[in-house]
Amino acid sequence: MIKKEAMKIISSKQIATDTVEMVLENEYISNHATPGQFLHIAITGHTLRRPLSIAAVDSKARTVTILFKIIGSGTETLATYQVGETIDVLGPNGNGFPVQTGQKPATVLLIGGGIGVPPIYFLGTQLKKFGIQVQSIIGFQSRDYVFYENEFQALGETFVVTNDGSYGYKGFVTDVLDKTSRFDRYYSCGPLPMLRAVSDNLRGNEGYLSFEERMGCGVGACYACVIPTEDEAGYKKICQDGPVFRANEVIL
Amino acid sequence: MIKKEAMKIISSKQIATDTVEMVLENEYISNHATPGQFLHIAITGHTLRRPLSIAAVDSKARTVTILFKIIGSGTETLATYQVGETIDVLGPNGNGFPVQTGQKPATVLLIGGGIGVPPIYFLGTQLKKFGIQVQSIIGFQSRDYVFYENEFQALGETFVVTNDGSYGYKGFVTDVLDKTSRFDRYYSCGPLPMLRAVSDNLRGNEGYLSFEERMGCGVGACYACVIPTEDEAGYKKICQDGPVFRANEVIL
Amino acid sequence: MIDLSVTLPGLNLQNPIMPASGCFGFGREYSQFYDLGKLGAVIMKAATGEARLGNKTPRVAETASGMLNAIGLQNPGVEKIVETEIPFLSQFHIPIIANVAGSTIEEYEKVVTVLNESTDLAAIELNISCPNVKEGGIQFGIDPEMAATVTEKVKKRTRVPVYVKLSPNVTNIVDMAKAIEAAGADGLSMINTLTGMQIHLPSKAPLIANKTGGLSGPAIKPIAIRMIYEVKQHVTIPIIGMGGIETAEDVLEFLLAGADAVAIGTANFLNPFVCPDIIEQLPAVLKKYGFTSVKEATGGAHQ
Amino acid sequence: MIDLSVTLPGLNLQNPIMPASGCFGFGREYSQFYDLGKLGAVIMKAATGEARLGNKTPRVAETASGMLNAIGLQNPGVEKIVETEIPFLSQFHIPIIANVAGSTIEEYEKVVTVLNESTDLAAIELNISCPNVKEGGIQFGIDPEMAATVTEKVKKRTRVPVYVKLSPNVTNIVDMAKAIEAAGADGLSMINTLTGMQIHLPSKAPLIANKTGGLSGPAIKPIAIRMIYEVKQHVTIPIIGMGGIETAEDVLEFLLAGADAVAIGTANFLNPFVCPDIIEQLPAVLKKYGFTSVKEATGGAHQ
Ligand SMILES: Cc1cc2nc3c(=O)[nH]c(=O)nc-3n(C[C@H](O)[C@H](O)[C@H](O)COP(=O)(O)OP(=O)(O)OC[C@H]3O[C@@H](n4cnc5c(N)ncnc54)[C@H](O)[C@@H]3O)c2cc1C
Ligand SMILES: Cc1cc2nc3c(=O)[nH]c(=O)nc-3n(C[C@H](O)[C@H](O)[C@H](O)COP(=O)(O)OP(=O)(O)OC[C@H]3O[C@@H](n4cnc5c(N)ncnc54)[C@H](O)[C@@H]3O)c2cc1C
Ligand SMILES: Cc1cc2nc3c(=O)[nH]c(=O)nc-3n(C[C@H](O)[C@H](O)[C@H](O)COP(=O)(O)O)c2cc1C
Ligand SMILES: Cc1cc2nc3c(=O)[nH]c(=O)nc-3n(C[C@H](O)[C@H](O)[C@H](O)COP(=O)(O)O)c2cc1C
Ligand code: FES
Ligand code: FES
Repeated sequence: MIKKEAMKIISSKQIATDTVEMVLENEYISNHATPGQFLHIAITGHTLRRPLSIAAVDSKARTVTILFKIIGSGTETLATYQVGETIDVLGPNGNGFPVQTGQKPATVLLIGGGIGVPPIYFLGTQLKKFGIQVQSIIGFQSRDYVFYENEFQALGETFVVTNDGSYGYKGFVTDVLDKTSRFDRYYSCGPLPMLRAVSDNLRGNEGYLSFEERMGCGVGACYACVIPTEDEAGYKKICQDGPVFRANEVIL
Repeated sequence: MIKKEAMKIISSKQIATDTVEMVLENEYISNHATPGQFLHIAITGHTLRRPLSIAAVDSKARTVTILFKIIGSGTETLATYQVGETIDVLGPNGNGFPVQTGQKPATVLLIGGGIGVPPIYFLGTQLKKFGIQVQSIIGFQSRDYVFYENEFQALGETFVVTNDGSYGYKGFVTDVLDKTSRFDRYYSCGPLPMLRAVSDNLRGNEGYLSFEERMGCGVGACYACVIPTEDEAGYKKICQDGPVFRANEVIL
Repeated sequence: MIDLSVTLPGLNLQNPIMPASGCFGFGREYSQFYDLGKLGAVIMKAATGEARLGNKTPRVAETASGMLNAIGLQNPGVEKIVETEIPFLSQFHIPIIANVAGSTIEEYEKVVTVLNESTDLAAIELNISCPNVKEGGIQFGIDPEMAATVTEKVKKRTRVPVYVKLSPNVTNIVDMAKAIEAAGADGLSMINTLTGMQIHLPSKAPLIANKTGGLSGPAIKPIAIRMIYEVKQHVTIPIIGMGGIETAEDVLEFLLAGADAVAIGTANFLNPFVCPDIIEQLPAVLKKYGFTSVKEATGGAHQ
Repeated sequence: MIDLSVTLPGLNLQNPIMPASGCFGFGREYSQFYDLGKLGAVIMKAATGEARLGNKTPRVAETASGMLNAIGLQNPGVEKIVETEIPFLSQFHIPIIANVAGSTIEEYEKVVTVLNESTDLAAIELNISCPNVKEGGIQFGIDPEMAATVTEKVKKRTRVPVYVKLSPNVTNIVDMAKAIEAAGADGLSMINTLTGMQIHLPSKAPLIANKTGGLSGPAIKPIAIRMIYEVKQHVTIPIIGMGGIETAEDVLEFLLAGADAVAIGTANFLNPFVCPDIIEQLPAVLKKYGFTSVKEATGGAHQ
């Protein structure tokens, strides 16, 4: 259930160019969040909240980690918040990546692009706990934007890709798909063009994609964040029905 | 000359109910401010600056003191600013109380009401330096709002008045006029009804009044803050021509 | 004791606070946060004759103290609303108001006819800001004659009182209000959103897929207050006021301008508890400014 | 090198940035802060036939991301402006634009006739948002025919190009723009303020002495952008855009929507250096989004 909670900032640090990792303390959310869910964060001076994925939880320390890229005025302001301040958050929102759905996979492929990397990291840590074998592809603009490489290596084999080749493999995440070993299922999060390319390339595989869309309410009431679906319902809401959908459920 | 300056908050403390005293560091303004002038202060989240009088300067320490009452969202936010932060200020604005104009007075009466007290305190300290004898009437709503009593006592005889009689004399500042000794000139700042009563009661005396009006630019460009005058010009601008006017120059 | 109750045609309100149409869906999502039984009433998302998919995304953009939206009337259609949404809301025992939209007069008539099947509906809010497809896309809401016609036709078909929701995108809001009052409306609801646009710099194109969107939120409050103040001087039917309300002080400002009750839209997105929070704070605010009831405050700025 | 220059009828602008009428007086105050010679041009405070005292105070109020003003055209009268203000401004060698207001067509004619005496005037901005006293207070700016008439009459009397300033308080801004273009205007200036109101809770009355005031500032930017975008599709004369500009990014947004140059009003109050600051930042912003000149960006959102 989504609650409106105050989360205390435990740490906030820049971990790559324009990329901030923030650890937030809150018992309820750290106990209830699952991978792929997001927080809907109020930011001073802004009419709308900002959706940010949950990148990790530590239920013992009762903390939740978020990772965000500074791309506009909201994330810019959020980056100025100091340790000790509290932020007003709705969460956990949405439906995350299904892990127990259907036949439990033995091996999975994680594919994250840019700021789509955080939620699949959280997912990877969960999968590993369930004894599922994980391999990952993470893509970034360039060397200065790379983060969490070691964290992913700790989960399993990891391919780092940069668009300009300044670090790891050069190109797009789809360019290294042929380097991966067989997998039962894939999970992906990143910009829409990347998700399109991934689902095209991996057609026929069972896959789950996490989408982004501009949101109003973030809880399913305003119909701002819809995505066309294959069934007769026509549209699903990313904030409530998603942000994760089966690769063949929605129209890309 | 008005400049746009960054002022660093050196201290900020509540000195009476809803009343905050803030000491700000800035060399230019501490060197140029005269009593009756004001700062035009930018406050996060607000389209318009807030005019606040200068209550004291210490040109050695390069500090300027302001005193404000929390009455709305701007002053509320200003009160939350922390020591060490800087605020964006235009100043010093306006024309202050004339001290050297005409024949130098031997004795003056200062009359301040509520949040009109700060500028006449600054004036009092200046007058004292010039060897002018000062007596003061300062009025407040009630006991909890009284501030700077000792500071005024240090300048000369002081009458404290509260509207409800919870401290000092009961009533309005005009109710204790008969207790004052003879004076050559008076200076007053406070709410408009008080200024009206003061100038009515002291008709025939040389007096200077400091006015408040809602401001746009605060520098004389927008014509928001006018006050009707006795001469053919019709209107004067409080922010530029004032805030101080001769008692018989403007129409109350 | 401060009396928050307000009685309007068809609406016995325990307090003057209701969520605005389109910002609260059909109440399901916000019912997770609090008991909707606390509300004065609830205004549902627009209902049209058939299910509509609405516009392409992006459908919303943030602006200074406001937002743009172009949802495009996505809704499951009036029949589904009568079948599943009104029954859901009726459990809260507060007046339910249906927001009715359409592209032709016939569609408006159809929607209200289907709504007659529900015994749990308290009133209709007639959304005349939709483009009229027959008249080449001109909105019913910007022409006094067209607005009067649709009001009359709808009044003839419905059992419940009709509050016509005014568009602020007009030269003369008073003419609109007078024409609608003369056409038999039981009340007015004002204001709907102002048409706006944001250009997305990286793509050098309007950000909202529909190009234009409706501006709402605190940015438009001064316009809402002005229009309500003006209209109040020329009509006698009650006004449900809205546009940028975020606090109990804002509610009082609307009441003083002439609103009998208010609706809260955009502010729900930032604070899902905004309606119950305001209901809780309103008595203290009324008291602070010397009022003992909501009724007493209505129109208080017209002396 | 990014080319900031823009050439419009009567205006050879070194950059597209000018302070908006009424927010910059006659430049004297802001000339303390910086060299006005940096500006693209300057638009003076409204000039009327005789000196005017304007409205009672309070004349301004703050709103969410905006402000209301009802100054009421206080100005020393056109003769004094020609005698003392234009000569003061001419020392900065930038185009000077006079904002012309009036309550009757005759007054407009008088003002522009007197302005002809000045050889230092580059253009006129015709402020048609003033109430027309002869027509019972209806504004010239809300009726296409009246707007066209005043435009024609003024065009006949003046030597310099005329930019007509549109009021946004209309149902159909395109009709206004087309009528004014047809009447011979050399350009448009848009938008003026939206009519709004704020109720002062302690006094239970409108805060602004004039009751209503004009809403300006970032709050109205989405409305300005929408109107410019719409008008740009229907006229060929140039547009000076304004309404809520605070940053160089905002300027680019106006250019993309269809403005050829821009004016900055309310933002001067918060930051007296806003115009030179934006002039300095504009090249980098244009470059960031792939433009090499201002001209190239104009209308860029219309593909
Ligand atoms: C479910 C979900 C999860 C997300 N998780 C992350 C994350 O973990 N880390 C991260 O850095 N970013 C994430 N994003 C994107 C993030 O929400 C935007 O980058 C952020 O809202 C931008 O805000 P801004 O004020 O800085 O930018 P601005 O461009 O100034 O924002 C203006 C408006 O557009 C919205 N907006 C802009 N870009 C996006 C976008 N890509 N998606 C949705 N709304 C957008 C903003 O929320 C705001 O309402 C996520 C988005 C969604 C929908
Ligand atoms: C020359 C001058 C000197 C002043 N000196 C002091 C001082 O030393 N200490 C002090 O506490 N107050 C002083 N004031 C009053 C002070 O400016 C207001 O109390 C303050 O602006 C209120 O801001 P707010 O956001 O809290 O209130 P709000 O009511 O939320 O403000 C809304 C708007 O109204 C304006 N406003 C509200 N009240 C006043 C007022 N009385 N005068 C002018 N503008 C107002 C605000 O500036 C703002 O633009 C002075 C005013 C002037 C004109
Ligand atoms: C996302 C969104 C959707 C809306 N949908 C509708 C609608 O379906 N019908 C309607 O009459 N008004 C609709 N509105 C307008 C609101 O009901 C309200 O009139 C307007 O937003 C002003 O109020 P606010 O500033 O409190 O949001 C919508 C507004 C928003 C923000
Ligand atoms: C205090 C003030 C005074 C104004 N006076 C005039 C005026 O005399 N003539 C005019 O055409 N517009 C006047 N305007 C409107 C501005 O020129 C401008 O069109 C409007 O404020 C929108 O721009 P902004 O949001 O940048 O302020 C005035 C605006 C303000 C805020
Ligand atoms: S953001 Fe409101 S429905 Fe998803
Ligand atoms: S506030 Fe602008 S002239 Fe005084």
